[in-house]
Amino acid sequence: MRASKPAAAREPATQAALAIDRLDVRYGRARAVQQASLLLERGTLAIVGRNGMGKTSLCNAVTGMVPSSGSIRLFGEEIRGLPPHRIARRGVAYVPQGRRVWRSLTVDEHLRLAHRFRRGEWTPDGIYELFPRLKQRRHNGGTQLSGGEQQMLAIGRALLLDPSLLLMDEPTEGLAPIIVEQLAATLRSLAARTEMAILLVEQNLRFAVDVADSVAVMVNGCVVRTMPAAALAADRALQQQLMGVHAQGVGS
Amino acid sequence: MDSTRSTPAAGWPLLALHPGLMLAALAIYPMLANDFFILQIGGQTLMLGLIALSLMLLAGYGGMVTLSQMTVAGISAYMVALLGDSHGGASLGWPWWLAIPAAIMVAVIAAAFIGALSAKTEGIYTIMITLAVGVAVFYLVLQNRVIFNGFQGLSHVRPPVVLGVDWRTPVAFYYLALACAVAGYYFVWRLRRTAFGLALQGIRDNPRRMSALGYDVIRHRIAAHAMAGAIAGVGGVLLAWYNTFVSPATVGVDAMINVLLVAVIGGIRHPLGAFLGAAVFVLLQSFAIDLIGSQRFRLLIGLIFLSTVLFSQDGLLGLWAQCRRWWVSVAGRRPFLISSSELPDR
Amino acid sequence: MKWPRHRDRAILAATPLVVVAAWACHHDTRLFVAATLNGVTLAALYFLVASGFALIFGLMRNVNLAHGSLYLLGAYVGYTVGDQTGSWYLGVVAGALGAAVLGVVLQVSVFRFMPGQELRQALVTVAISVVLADLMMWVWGADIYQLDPPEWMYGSSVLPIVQHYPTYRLILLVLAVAVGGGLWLLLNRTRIGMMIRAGVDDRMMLAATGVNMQFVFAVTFAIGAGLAGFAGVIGGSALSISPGEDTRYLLASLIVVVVGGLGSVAGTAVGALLIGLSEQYGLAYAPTYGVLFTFLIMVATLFYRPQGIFGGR
Amino acid sequence: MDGTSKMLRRSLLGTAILLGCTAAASAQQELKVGLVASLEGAFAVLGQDAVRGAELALKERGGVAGGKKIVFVRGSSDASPASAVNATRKLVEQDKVALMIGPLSGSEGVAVKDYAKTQPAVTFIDGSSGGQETTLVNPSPNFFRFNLDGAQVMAPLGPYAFEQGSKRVMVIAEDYAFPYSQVQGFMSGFCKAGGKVPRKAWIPIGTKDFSSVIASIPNDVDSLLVVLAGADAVNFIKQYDQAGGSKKVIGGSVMVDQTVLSYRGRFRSNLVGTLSSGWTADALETPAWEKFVADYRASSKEAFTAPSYFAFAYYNAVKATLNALDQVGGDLSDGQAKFRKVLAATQLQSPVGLITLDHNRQAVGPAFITKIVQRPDGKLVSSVVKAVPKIDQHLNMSKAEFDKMGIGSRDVPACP
Repeated sequence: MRASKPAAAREPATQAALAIDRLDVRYGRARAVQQASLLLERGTLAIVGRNGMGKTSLCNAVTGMVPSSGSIRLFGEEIRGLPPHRIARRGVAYVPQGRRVWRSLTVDEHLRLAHRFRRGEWTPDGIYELFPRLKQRRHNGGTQLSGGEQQMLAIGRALLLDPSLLLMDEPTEGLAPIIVEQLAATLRSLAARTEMAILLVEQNLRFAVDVADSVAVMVNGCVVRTMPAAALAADRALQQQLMGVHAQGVGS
Repeated sequence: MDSTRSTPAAGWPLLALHPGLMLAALAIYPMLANDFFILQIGGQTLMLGLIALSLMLLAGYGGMVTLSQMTVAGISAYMVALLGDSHGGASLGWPWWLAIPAAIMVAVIAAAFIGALSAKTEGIYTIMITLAVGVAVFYLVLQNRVIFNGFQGLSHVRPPVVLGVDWRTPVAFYYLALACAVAGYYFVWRLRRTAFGLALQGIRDNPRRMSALGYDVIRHRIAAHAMAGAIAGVGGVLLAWYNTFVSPATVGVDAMINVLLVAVIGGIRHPLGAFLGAAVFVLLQSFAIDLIGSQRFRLLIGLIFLSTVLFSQDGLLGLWAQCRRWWVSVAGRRPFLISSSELPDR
Repeated sequence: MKWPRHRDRAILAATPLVVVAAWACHHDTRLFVAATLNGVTLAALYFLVASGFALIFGLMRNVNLAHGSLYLLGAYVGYTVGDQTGSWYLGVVAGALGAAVLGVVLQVSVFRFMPGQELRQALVTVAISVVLADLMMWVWGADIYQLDPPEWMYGSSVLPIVQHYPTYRLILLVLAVAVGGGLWLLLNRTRIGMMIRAGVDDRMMLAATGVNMQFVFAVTFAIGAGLAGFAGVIGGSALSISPGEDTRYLLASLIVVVVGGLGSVAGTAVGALLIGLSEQYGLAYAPTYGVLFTFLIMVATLFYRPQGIFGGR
Repeated sequence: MDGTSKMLRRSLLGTAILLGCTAAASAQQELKVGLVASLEGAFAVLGQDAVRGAELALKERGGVAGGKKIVFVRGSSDASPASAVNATRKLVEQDKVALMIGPLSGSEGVAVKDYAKTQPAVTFIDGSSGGQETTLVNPSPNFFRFNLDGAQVMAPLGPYAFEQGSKRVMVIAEDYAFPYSQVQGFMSGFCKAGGKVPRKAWIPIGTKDFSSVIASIPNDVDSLLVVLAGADAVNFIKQYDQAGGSKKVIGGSVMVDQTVLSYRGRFRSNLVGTLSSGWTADALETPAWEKFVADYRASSKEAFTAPSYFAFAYYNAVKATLNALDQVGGDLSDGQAKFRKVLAATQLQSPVGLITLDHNRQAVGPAFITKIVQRPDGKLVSSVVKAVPKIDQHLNMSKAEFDKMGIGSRDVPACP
């Protein structure tokens, strides 16, 4: 399966928002990501795959949290090897799996802390406008929030970096269906409203297809194919073959 | 680390010694050395190495870096003085064949108790709790006069005359210590491949997984403490005989840290490291005053310890292994006279 | 809900203590009040030293076993500067600065290269403490130094019941409260404090939000080490400065933060109070074995509540 | 040549080189004398002064005694008995010294004396350790001590303090053998004179904060007997001063030593008038003492205002040793028998007066009741109140009477 790499990734376009080429991530002797290549020109790209396929490791490599080898280019500039804060200051914002809000900071403090390094169109007030719920809870600690509120906070924190690339790792995990719907709407409107490219790691295929323009499939640390989201949505056999999922299949 | 850049020496691999040859060298050593080198350097190295070996077992196999191994040894030393003959405290005057095993038993129980106290903790917490236990024991023997004779401690602790041999004469003491050291070494070395040893190393690497696999992590740790306690206990008996007394300074903070210095300088992945570290420590302690004229022994040993921790992955043995790898890669040949068993396990 | 069981246990433990305290108070009120005051003021000194230790541990998971050396270095530098300039205040500033600079140097030149290797860091700090102890002995010898605080702090104040009480010890208490308050303000009301708290919770996310963690680490180390140096000068003026004090205050800090809960400022205060009081009650009522109390408290705490009284998981 | 035999040869060669290095290469006219003092740890400052004293005694003779050039080989302890024995053992067995001088502190002395029994060929001369039992219990025939023990020096003080109006005294002392002896020396005469000691506070070693001990001082005592040394003494006096304490302080011998007195700080003024008793006094106005002090101060830039007890004791030990060497013409043959006989019969004219040895080779000599005074130049020194020319190890009691009291401890003697 490893052979079918997207041809475009081999010669990355300089203006692509994110171009990953032959990326390796190792933990000791174990290889979490193997020779993964990926291209995100603009818009929203979803990476789908089962647990343990290296999706989170890929995110960690892009944000600089784990060492990697290969190449990661952001609008043509190499960012692999930079420390995480430098990558963040270049406009890569991260909404991690499990939200990872700071438990001893209030909502307001989260936003003030993030709104420091890249001042663009987003301000804390703008975030409160986007998520009115957060404004009500602005003096609450990070862990006093519900899952959905934490997700809003994590997104708000990321947006305040005025990102040119937003990385989201499993944003729907543990959220109620109604909240997932709202989240999808929010992401779609964000993508439409801003120049920002979004890389979305998701196990929930329906959500991924719903939000993303195209979908990349990751198996055993390797990106095996990329296709338009609509193509995956239409092909249930492929869904089952690639993902081995039944319950979460689109249209189930 | 400059040594890795020196020109390759033809005799380099010879630095690796065959176990049999090493044992032979240790056995004929008293014929070549004077009393001072036999007792204070040789005997003390083996004795201190034995106590450091108990730390190596815990830290190297079990991942538990404790500071209380000197405390366990000290408890055994106090016990052999109290149960057997000594001056100053409430000694019971038991015969040696009863006093010695009983002293070691008490040390094992104490070690198991410390193990039970610290088994739930990990890493740095283990260091802290064992430090606290050790200092508590120090203050106990310091403050109690009726039994432990306070600051003065117990004196006239002498090994028995058995088989017509006075075991405190330098040569006899050396061979006694050597026998204990070899036994301890062999035990620890063999332990690595036993079911228990493997489980212990598994717990070191991933306690959660071992627990999920059905291993009782706490019990394994306590058992390791008990085994290490037996080794340290034997070392403690030798320590009491070597000094012919035991006092609170024997179990003080400096002494506790010294064991850690010895084990880490030598390398905690292989039982050889404990004795190597002890040899370096004892030689430096004895000759620092001649070497650097002044009294900067602590500075010297501290710097050696610091560079060991900073630059070597595993003490002198680790450095040796690094150099050997370098030599192999540069000279492109396998060193001879080395059995894989004696290299640091990594 | 485990609370009722805890409460029962707490009451069970507290009852004999209250009875003993009541007896002690009745037996010799002056002694009891004086010992309590002594315990509280000693706790103030312990809090000053241990708060820096707790701060550094909380953010960096670095058990800085050279913390006592920073205390002693601050004391020596403070003494030397105070002696040369004749100003105690300058000595305090110099001691705090000296320790802070050393702390930053250690962080930037050593600890930066071993992130996440807690045990190795602990070993390195043991080595550093051994080396520093001997270096300081080299420079300052084994003499006993003592700083004299300004005239108005010396002497005794008149308090009810205990009559005369050393003014300086009361100042110690004020200083500890001020430092505690200052730390609270720093952590809760400043941007760097916000970063430190965020870093304690999740430092990778802080970095991913664009914060240079090495900078935050260096600042934290500077504050923590500076507090140790500050405490060194303050403690060196209350008691004396001599070799061996490094180990004493390292042990005190360790016990205080382990009992109180690693990395929590409030826990550090409680731990310091517990240890200071037990030490002084021990000295007043059970001099022979009183010195064991603190260690028994620590062992018991670690056994029943390894995360400390205030420690969360 | 195969690897094994090559290696064997190398290791044998290495061993030979090692042994070659360790073999003593002594010149004909040199005599090596071991000198152990505490040069590490908390006692280092005292150990350094001890070495000054020893070197002064050697310098006075131009470094020669008994026709031989005397060379000191130094050893250092950290004041723990184990390190003292290790240092001594190295000097005896490795450096092959013929005579040993040292160690510095009480528990070291006991341990070194026990070691001395295993080395009958070497003569041991105590440095400054003042433990009572060193020469009283199981003495070693090759161990000599030219300084009084801790109880001896304090013996004259008890009755004197009682005469001066101290009727009820509280003891504040560190919790180990040396302070026990000091307290015993004081109390033996004090209790006999009718004094009372209602309370003894034995302070754990290492205590720095004495405030709760100070708070526990009963109102009905009129004086404190304080036996603390070095940093602890400084801390205690300062804290007592700050707590507004006003009772008379009687000091142990090490309490009013120059190591404490030369310390600068405000509390100094409180020390003025403190009674004590010791081996010597700074302001002893005899020509011999004044010459000794002058020589001492000229010997080193780091020297104290007046020699500490440790410098004085080491000086005496070395001086007695060199005297004896001169008398036997450097003859150490026959297991040093002749030398030891002369040494045991020594009539040492020390800077403070005549010191002789008893049958246990323990010093019998003078002690001085002293009082701290401030000199015009602001320095604090101990001045002589009363000299007692001769005190033996039974505190000038009969052996039976002394044995009835026993060796000093927490509870011995007692007169509440």
